[in-house]
Amino acid sequence: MGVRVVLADDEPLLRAGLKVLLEADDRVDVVADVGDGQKLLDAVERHQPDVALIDVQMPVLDGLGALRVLAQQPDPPVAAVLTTFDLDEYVAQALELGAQGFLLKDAEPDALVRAVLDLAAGGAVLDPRITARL
Amino acid sequence: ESLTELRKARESEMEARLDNARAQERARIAREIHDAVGHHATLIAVQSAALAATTTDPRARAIAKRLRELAKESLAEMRAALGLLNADRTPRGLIDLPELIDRARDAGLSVTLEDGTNGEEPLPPVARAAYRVVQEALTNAARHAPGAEVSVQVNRERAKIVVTVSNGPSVIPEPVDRNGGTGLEGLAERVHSAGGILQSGRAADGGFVLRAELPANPTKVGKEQSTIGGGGDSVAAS
Amino acid sequence: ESLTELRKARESEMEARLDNARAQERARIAREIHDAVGHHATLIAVQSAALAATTTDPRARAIAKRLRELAKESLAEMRAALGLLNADRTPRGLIDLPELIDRARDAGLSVTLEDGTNGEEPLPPVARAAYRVVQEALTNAARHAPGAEVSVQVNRERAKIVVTVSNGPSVIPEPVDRNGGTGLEGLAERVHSAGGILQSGRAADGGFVLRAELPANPTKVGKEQSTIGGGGDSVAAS
Ligand SMILES: Nc1ncnc2c1ncn2[C@@H]1O[C@H](COP(=O)(O)OP(=O)(O)OP(=O)(O)O)[C@@H](O)[C@H]1O
Ligand SMILES: Nc1ncnc2c1ncn2[C@@H]1O[C@H](COP(=O)(O)OP(=O)(O)OP(=O)(O)O)[C@@H](O)[C@H]1O
Ligand SMILES: [K+]
Ligand SMILES: [Mg+2]
Ligand SMILES: [Mg+2]
Ligand SMILES: [Mg+2]
Repeated sequence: MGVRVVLADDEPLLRAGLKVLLEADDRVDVVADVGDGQKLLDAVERHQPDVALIDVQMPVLDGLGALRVLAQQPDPPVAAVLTTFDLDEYVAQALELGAQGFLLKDAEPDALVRAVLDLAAGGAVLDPRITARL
Repeated sequence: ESLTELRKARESEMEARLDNARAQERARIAREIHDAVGHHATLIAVQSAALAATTTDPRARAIAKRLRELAKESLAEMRAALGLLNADRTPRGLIDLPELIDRARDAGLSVTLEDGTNGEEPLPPVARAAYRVVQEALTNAARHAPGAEVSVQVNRERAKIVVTVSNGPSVIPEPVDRNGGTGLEGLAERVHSAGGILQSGRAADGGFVLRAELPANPTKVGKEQSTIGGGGDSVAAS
Repeated sequence: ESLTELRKARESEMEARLDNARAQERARIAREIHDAVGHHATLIAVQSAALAATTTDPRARAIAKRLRELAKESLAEMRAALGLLNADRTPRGLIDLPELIDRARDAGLSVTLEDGTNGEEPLPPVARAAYRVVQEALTNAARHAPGAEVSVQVNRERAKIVVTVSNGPSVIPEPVDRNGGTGLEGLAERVHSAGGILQSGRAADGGFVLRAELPANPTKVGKEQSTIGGGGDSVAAS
């Protein structure tokens, strides 16, 4: 069994696409994909994933809000934030809230897989296009 | 001397404040349109990657990869415009025309290129303007004259670079005119600020012609321009 | 005196140049986004239509159709975003409060402003909500408490921005209560959706108080971050 991932993004097409890309690799299992932060918290409780990939802008509870809750849990999954644009304030805030990674949604498939594996192994992951600026 | 120095100091402070105002405006817009503008391009990038990874049809896979490249490039350009990432390779010029045209061909356009510039690249603002002229013309041809033959010509005429893109009449009945977007308007501004002029219009045969005359040796014009416009404006003109 | 005037003139010239720099930056971004999205989305639309028409893989066909829809939608989305960018910049945040208050003064209101935020602008939804709070409060004061002194305070309290607008009792007999319009109600919704709360009510002295608590949000974090980042990313620093 591979690294267990929960995926949260309010755009179903995007979730479906990312899921296909991640599942194509044997070392990754997407155990749940959900459309808002509250459902993410539910899915985390139910599935106890290793890694959570979390969109910033979502209804009900947004990504930063979900991170905030996860940070207070005893044994949370390693979390990384997914975005379209790398706005500084989101990167900074997500990292401050305990996110271990920050990924652009158009990252290459192998980079996505590698990011998930690295996160599960305890590493921090920033899209190189973002790291370049920090 | 100290007066001159004072003036210089004041000018450079002014420059700094103008730069800062521009930077703040970029940041504000970036926040404002955050996911909105990149949303569809992101979806296309992810979906086409998924398609490429799963389809059994090798031709579909090849096209899906191209679609992904287009979507990613469009995201990269948006990010660069918003000042968000290292502006990778956004400064574009005549040297990038063959690639631009190849991609249009991949998409099914029928395009020819004649480049009479001997590979001499004008300064960046002019080169970029020339690139954008061809880009918008190809976009317009694909959209407003589907199926038509497109010819791109770049020539040096004394102190000018002349870019002409023409297409014949559409072989497919012209789709309803959505009475004009902003493409040619924005392009005209861009060409002007690079020191050139833009003309466009229907051709006698029912086709369309877009023609830009740009200064081949833009250093002088660029400088004049920026004196008139006030120092910091040369950036905005790029 | 003439020195003061000179300074004033210089300041207003500076303001004008800053405004101009911002406007040019908006226009530049609008053009770049037009070109980036317009061109790529058009090619994607054309190519995915071709793919849908020719592939032997039924799943690929379905996805190709969706990609085409996405590409077309992204053009529409882009137009909407450009409309926003090209529109005259609508008042958006704390930075616009002095102007709003000046206009109220011009209209005869007696208003004071205390701004304790050090010019730190919260994110757009919060900034806009704060602006609207003051705007509605001034309108209400003018309408329901003519002649009263109005005080506007904006303060940062830890993670919150607190906007308080209060007015004393009307010096003119209060006009008949039209038992409530919808201004405060709509405002409360706006404040909620920006993550805050709105309170309003009569003050002990017969005046009126409107108070909004809004999340101060991550701007500050962004600033710290960008100081670390430094480098060429002036945007980050804003
Ligand atoms: N190659 C062409 N063939 C036929 N008509 C054209 C061609 N190029 C432009 N036009 C006409 O000129 C109009 C203005 O073009 P412009 O590029 O400014 O806007 P657009 O392409 O409709 O929208 P936008 O560029 O803002 O996405 C078009 O709407 C179309 O009617
Ligand atoms: N500054 C004020 N001084 C005295 N009364 C006020 C003040 N602000 C609001 N009120 C009272 O609260 C009521 C509700 O205010 P609200 O802004 O919701 O409606 P409105 O101003 O009457 O109409 P509108 O829908 O145009 O805003 C007012 O009708 C008025 O009685
Ligand atoms: K798998
Ligand atoms: Mg989202
Ligand atoms: Mg156009
Ligand atoms: Mg009112």
